[in-house]
Amino acid sequence: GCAAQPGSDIPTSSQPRRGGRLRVAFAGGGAQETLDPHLANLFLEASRSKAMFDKLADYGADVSIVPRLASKWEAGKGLSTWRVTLRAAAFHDGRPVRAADVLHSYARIADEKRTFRAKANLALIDLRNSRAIGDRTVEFALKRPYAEFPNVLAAFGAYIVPEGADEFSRPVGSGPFAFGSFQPGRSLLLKRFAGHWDGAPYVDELEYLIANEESARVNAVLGGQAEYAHDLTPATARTHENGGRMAVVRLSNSGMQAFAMKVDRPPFDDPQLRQAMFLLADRSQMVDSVLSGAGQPGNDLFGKDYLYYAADLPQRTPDLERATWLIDRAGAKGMRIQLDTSAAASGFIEAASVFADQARQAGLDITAKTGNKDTYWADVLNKGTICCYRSGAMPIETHISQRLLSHSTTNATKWARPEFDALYDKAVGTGDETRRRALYLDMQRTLHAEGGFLVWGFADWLLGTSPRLRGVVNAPANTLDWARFDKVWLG
Amino acid sequence: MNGPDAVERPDAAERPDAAERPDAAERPDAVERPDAVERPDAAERPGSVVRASAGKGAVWLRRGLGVVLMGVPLVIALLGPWLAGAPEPRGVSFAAVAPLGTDFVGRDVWEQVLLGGRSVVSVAVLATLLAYAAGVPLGLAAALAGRSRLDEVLMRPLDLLLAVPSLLLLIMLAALFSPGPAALVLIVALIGLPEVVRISRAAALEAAGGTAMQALRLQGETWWRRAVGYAGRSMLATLVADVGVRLVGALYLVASASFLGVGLPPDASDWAVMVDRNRTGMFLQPWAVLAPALLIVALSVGLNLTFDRAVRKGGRP
Amino acid sequence: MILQVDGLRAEVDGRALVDGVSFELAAGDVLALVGASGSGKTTTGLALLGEHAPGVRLSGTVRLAPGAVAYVPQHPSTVLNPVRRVGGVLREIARRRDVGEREIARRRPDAGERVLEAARQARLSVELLGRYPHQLSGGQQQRVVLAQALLLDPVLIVADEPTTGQDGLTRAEVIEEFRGLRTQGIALVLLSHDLAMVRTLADHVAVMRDGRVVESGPASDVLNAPRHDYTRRLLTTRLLPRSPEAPEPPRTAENPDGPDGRDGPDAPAVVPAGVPLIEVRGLVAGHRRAGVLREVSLSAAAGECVAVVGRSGSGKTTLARCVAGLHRPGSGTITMNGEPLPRRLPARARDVQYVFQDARASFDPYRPVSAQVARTAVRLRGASPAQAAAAARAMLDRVGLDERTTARRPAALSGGELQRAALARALLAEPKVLICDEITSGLDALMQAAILDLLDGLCRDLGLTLLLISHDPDVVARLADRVVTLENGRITAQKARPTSPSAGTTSQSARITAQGAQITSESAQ
Amino acid sequence: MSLTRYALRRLLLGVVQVVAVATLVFVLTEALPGDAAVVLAGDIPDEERISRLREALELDRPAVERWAGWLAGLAGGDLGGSLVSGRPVAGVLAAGLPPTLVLAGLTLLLLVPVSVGAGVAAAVWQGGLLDRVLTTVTVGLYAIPEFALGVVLVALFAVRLGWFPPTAVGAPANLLEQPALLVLPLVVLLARPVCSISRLVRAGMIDALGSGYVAHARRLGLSLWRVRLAHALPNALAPAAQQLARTADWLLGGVIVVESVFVIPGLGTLLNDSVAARDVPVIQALCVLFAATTVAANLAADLASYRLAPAAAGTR
Ligand SMILES: Nc1ncnc2c1ncn2[C@@H]1O[C@H](COP(=O)(O)OP(=O)(O)OP(=O)(O)O)[C@@H](O)[C@H]1O
Ligand SMILES: Nc1ncnc2c1ncn2[C@@H]1O[C@H](COP(=O)(O)OP(=O)(O)OP(=O)(O)O)[C@@H](O)[C@H]1O
Ligand SMILES: [Mg+2]
Ligand SMILES: [Mg+2]
Repeated sequence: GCAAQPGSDIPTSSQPRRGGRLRVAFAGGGAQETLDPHLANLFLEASRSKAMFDKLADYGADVSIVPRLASKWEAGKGLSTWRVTLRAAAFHDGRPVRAADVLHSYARIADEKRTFRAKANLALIDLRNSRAIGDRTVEFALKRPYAEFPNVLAAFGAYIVPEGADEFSRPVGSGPFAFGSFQPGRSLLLKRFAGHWDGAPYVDELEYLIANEESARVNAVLGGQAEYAHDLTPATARTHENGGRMAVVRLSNSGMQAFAMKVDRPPFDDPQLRQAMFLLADRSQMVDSVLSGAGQPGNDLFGKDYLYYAADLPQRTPDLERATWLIDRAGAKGMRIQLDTSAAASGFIEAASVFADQARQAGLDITAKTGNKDTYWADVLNKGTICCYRSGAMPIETHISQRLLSHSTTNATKWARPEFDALYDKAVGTGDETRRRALYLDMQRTLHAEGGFLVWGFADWLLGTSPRLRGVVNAPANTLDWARFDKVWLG
Repeated sequence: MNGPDAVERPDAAERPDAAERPDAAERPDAVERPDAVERPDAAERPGSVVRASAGKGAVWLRRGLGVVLMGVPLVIALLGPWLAGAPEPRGVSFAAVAPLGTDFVGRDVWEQVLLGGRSVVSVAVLATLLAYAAGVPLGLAAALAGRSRLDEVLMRPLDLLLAVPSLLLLIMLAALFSPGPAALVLIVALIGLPEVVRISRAAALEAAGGTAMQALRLQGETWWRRAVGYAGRSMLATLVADVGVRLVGALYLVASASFLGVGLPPDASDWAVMVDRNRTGMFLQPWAVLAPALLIVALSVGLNLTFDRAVRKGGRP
Repeated sequence: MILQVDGLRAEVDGRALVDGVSFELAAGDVLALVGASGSGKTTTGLALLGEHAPGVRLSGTVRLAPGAVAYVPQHPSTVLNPVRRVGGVLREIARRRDVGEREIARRRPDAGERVLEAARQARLSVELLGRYPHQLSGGQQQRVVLAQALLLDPVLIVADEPTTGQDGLTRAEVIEEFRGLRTQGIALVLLSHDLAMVRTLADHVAVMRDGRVVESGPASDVLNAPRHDYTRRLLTTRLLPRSPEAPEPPRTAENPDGPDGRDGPDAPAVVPAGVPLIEVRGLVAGHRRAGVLREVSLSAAAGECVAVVGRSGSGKTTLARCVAGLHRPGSGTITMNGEPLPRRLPARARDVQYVFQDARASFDPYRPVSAQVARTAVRLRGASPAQAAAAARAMLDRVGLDERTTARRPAALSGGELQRAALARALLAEPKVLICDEITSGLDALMQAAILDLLDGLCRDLGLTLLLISHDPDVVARLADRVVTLENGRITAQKARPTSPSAGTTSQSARITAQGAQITSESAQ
Repeated sequence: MSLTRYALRRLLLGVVQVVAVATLVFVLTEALPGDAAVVLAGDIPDEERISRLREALELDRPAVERWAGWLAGLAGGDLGGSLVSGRPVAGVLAAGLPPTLVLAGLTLLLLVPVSVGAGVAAAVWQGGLLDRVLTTVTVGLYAIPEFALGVVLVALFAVRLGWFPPTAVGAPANLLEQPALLVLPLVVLLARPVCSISRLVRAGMIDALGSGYVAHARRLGLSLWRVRLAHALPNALAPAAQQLARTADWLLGGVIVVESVFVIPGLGTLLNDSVAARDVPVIQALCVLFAATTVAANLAADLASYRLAPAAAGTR
């Protein structure tokens, strides 16, 4: 369900109109960027890939899986083979999308020698034993039983490219827009693809403009140079919200904001101290100060409002007294703790600053250390004790498998428990939906009680759109309807 | 200006020290006037007496302007931390509450303003002083060396420093140095050093090539006295003009350095850091940017006006 | 009437520098202001243009006829723009747009030609026009300033010591040019110590002393029948040639052996009167590629005074600067007592001191003169600051400068006063060799005599070796034991003992030293 | 030694300097924490992934070997390929150069008359109202960070009044085709250098105006402004010329703030991006370019200094 909720004073009832060139402004990767959809990493690249290519499935607004190129999928016996049926669709050059294209695309992503982002998601597929059954059906063999296979089809960057494609200076895909022209670091011009299976876009042309500076994106919309500005700060949103020259769209629940404590080393190997941290955090103040109010408080769990989210667990509220008592018991009173932060994501520096203040009131001496923003993620993965952390939208299952299992490769909290791993294996090994839900709830209960993530909030993702632009819907970043331009129109 | 007829110049009244300036550039036109030039006795003209008393108030105001502009920020910087009181709980960021609203992390801007002057003044001033303390002698040495090998030995390595993009240098230093005010002062001074050397070298060249310099050498005068006492004195006006401006450059370098993780923490109470960090809310809650920016502007304008005055008072031979 | 001055007064802090000066000047008239060094001539001259030094207050009336007033300042180097080639400035003056009626009346042909004409009048050779001021010799700079004045087509020229840097021949030619100007109806105010020039040029003479005109009137009256005592003393003072029976140079520790006839292959023809204390051999020096000195050899014994004469631009100053260590020669040796002089300046400066031709430029404009003078004693003689100050006071006193004058910055001293201060500064180093580059050009006859007596005394009593550079044959005759003539960078003649050609006469031609009279191309190249 | 020979020697030294800078930068980037592989890995810094990336980018070869290879390539005019996009570095540079050249060129063109004019005016009427106003305005502008100035100007003149386009997004590759685009960036670029240079000109001018040669030039009947501009000014310019060279250097290095506020993808943005991506070949090539301009600017400034102080040029 994608509730259409465009910016404040735009009437939602207006009829879609054909035509025009839609210009959208994103922060970009500079002159070095490429159009290879499998290399997509930045929001800009994700949105461009989505415009030119399709995945087999994608995330809905609650991060459940919605079919795209795949019209349906069904598990074989034992959940270790999956049969996926493709719908009738065509690439921009007229060739139909076939099972061979799917296999080629997945093989390319999973290539041992390469490092595409979705590679980890696809690792479960035994491609050698997977095969095409006719042009429109693919049978995937998995390395072990896996109930959440549709998550793989929707993985970030798992786009379908034509068989043999390995060079993307003039990309050909099956998405709603076809390649027009490209100036690296400046702009990408796309043209409406009339033959798109999901209905052709309303606009004739789509131009991606690159403006790294937020103020420039906003000014481009205000000055009529663009119709859509991606990623605004809350302060900017508040500035222009009521000005009438730009509509602000809030994509709620787009980003988890957290502190990641490493549970395998002092001081946070002590559950009491983690508990104290959970209790001393004043989440609503964080949301107010750091997100300028553009978000909701978190409850130390990933994926608020997503499928399988444990919404029933009690919301934590600050309890300084108990936090202080716990800190005392943990023998950490007055302890100096270094909180790693950097400009790697917006809000990190502010979050560290505000949190350090709150911790001080409970008797902890937290100092923020600003690290290099470019290598931040690698730096904090194994080093330090507590760091700022954020995550975009993904299924809760993916979050767990990538970050919270003993063998997870990006386990920033060093959460490694055999009994937790077992729960996970059970969950993805059962085809029974209710049982799976119960298992996820169990896992989340453990994490809520003593996990390493202090999830203090969920940030809204903020967009600025020109009043002319209609049809922009509220969907968390990285989901299907976010930054999707085939269903919007210029009024 | 003080030809006998100069007392009639209207602007002379506004310049208390004008009577001592041999502003000869404007002088001789009087002689060329086609009609006979009458040069009346200046001492007997009542105008000169009236002028002195009438100009007094204006003169005081003008003298005061620079000092006031400079004084307010300095006083806030010095006394602010005592006036600030205990930190108040944070509010919503960029809220327009009294007196100056809140900043990007919901702190009270007025309190931040009170707290934020000390580091600005001390770090920027120290760094600038350090850059000058090292740069001016180097520049003088290079100038006095003429186009000799010493000049190359001094200047070419500094060219290297100039040629490395400062962004790279900053990131690099950020990675190497542990954050701290001392490191910050060093870094900012280091980045400013080559320019100081080049400018002081250029300013000293003329004095260095002059006869007086040779006379001083013939007197066995020490390098220090020749360079600093004579060449340094003759380029004082240039240096003062430069330092007045360079200080501000140092200030904002501190701010960008803090953003990259060098020196001050990125949420430090520091005017320059405040300007830099609160810019996202510039139109929402302008005071968070305006207040510290105005203080910095006042400080540098006041500094420049006062320096101008001091140099003018110091006079020329 | 071109100029009418009435009750001119200049004062500093209530002290009068010039007081009650009044005179009138008609077209084509020449008024000479003569008087003691520091008597207020320059101050008066500047006041005619409505100018004054900083801190000075002017009062009184100056009335001027329409037309340009040209000014030839006493110190040319301070008025030449260091970054402009001299020819460029001359052309600029010739082209200037605010042309008076006089110019329109006779439309001048062409700026370039006018520049050439002015340069010719000022005896400035054309090659020099492409140079920067610092690339010119003292005399050449002076002629540039003169050419500038002549280009102006003025009604009045105020010329402050216009010929001090010129050799006899050029001086005579310049005086001749001034005479020519008179016939064009240009009035001239001449501020000068050069009584011979005054005699040939002036219609009226005013004698100044301590800021007041003590006597004035037609030139013939004042010069031939002076009424005031001071004028009389000024006119009667004669520089007496050094007595023929020169004393044996004193045997100092440095040359105990006396003469030993060490004539090298290129030894001068005239044997110096004693063992050479300082010896220059085969000196070659120049600026960039242009050679100035070619194989100059020269020597001087202790206590001896060797005069170096020659035309302006012949390389005298360059030679002196080489000896002093301020200019690196291309080749050649300079030895003292057979030892090469130390290359490093402070060590060398203890033995060899140089008094700059341009006294004003050689002082730091920011510090009081007395303080600068005293530093020599501190640095080179190791005196304590207090001792140095006392020594400086004593030395300044000997050259006739009182404490009040020298407590001021250089800009507030007159040209002659600075020249004396510069001499005092060099003498404080108690050097073995003193090089004097035109040090008496700005002094009145009385003061000149006193200074030369002082130097003579130092030579005789302390064995000071003097290298004297001067265009004034009287000065040379007064002091020199030997005269060396420099021409185009070569030594062309040496004479054992000059006779004063000017003794008793004032004729111009006689004042040209015989040795320097060849009319050759200016440029040293 | 003549100035020509001096310049030649400096140019030769310059080549050495450029290579030295490139080496230094190589060492610096090597010493920077993290390499292109780590940066490319982004927020999924899986160790295996990083080592694969490293292999793919040939970062596993020893640094010295890569350095030698790069230098050999440079000697042959080959700048290599970008680590991130694989495109030839020369092409990447060529795309970033024109906007930077346009901005820098126009800024310098305007900067000289404006700053010299302001400096001269302030000196001529020293201590007067104009002087104070000029001091206050220029120093005040200087004390406002470029970013704030840029954003305020855009908000006022582009968004509110609509006189100029707010950014250059979607502009033609050749910025000169749309001059209105350049107005605000130029104003922002000029604000600071005008201050620093005009202050230096003013200080030098005040000294020069008080000198004997200026007084004498007036006596010689040259017009007031001619004396100020042709006689006093050249003597006042030496320090300003140095500062001008620094400014030129700064401008040619690309000005990140202005480029990002107005979305002009020039060399500054390119450097910023490639440092962020640890794209060593691009960084190296940029630094060679910057070092060359720095050496050239310094040489020009030094020659100007000697021309403006001929007496000093003559010594030794
Ligand atoms: N600014 C000043 N302040 C105080 N005294 C001054 C100042 N300028 C000049 N004097 C003094 O005024 C006197 C006259 O100076 P002036 O230059 O007119 O002398 P002069 O006759 O030209 O001497 P000379 O022949 O040595 O050049 C000197 O004693 C000098 O020291
Ligand atoms: N820096 C320089 N560069 C080039 N030529 C120079 C330089 N300085 C002096 N000259 C030239 O060298 C020659 C000798 O100059 P020098 O100053 O030694 O002459 P001088 O004999 O002292 O003359 P004067 O009697 O006029 O002072 C002159 O022709 C002069 O023009
Ligand atoms: Mg005089
Ligand atoms: Mg000479």
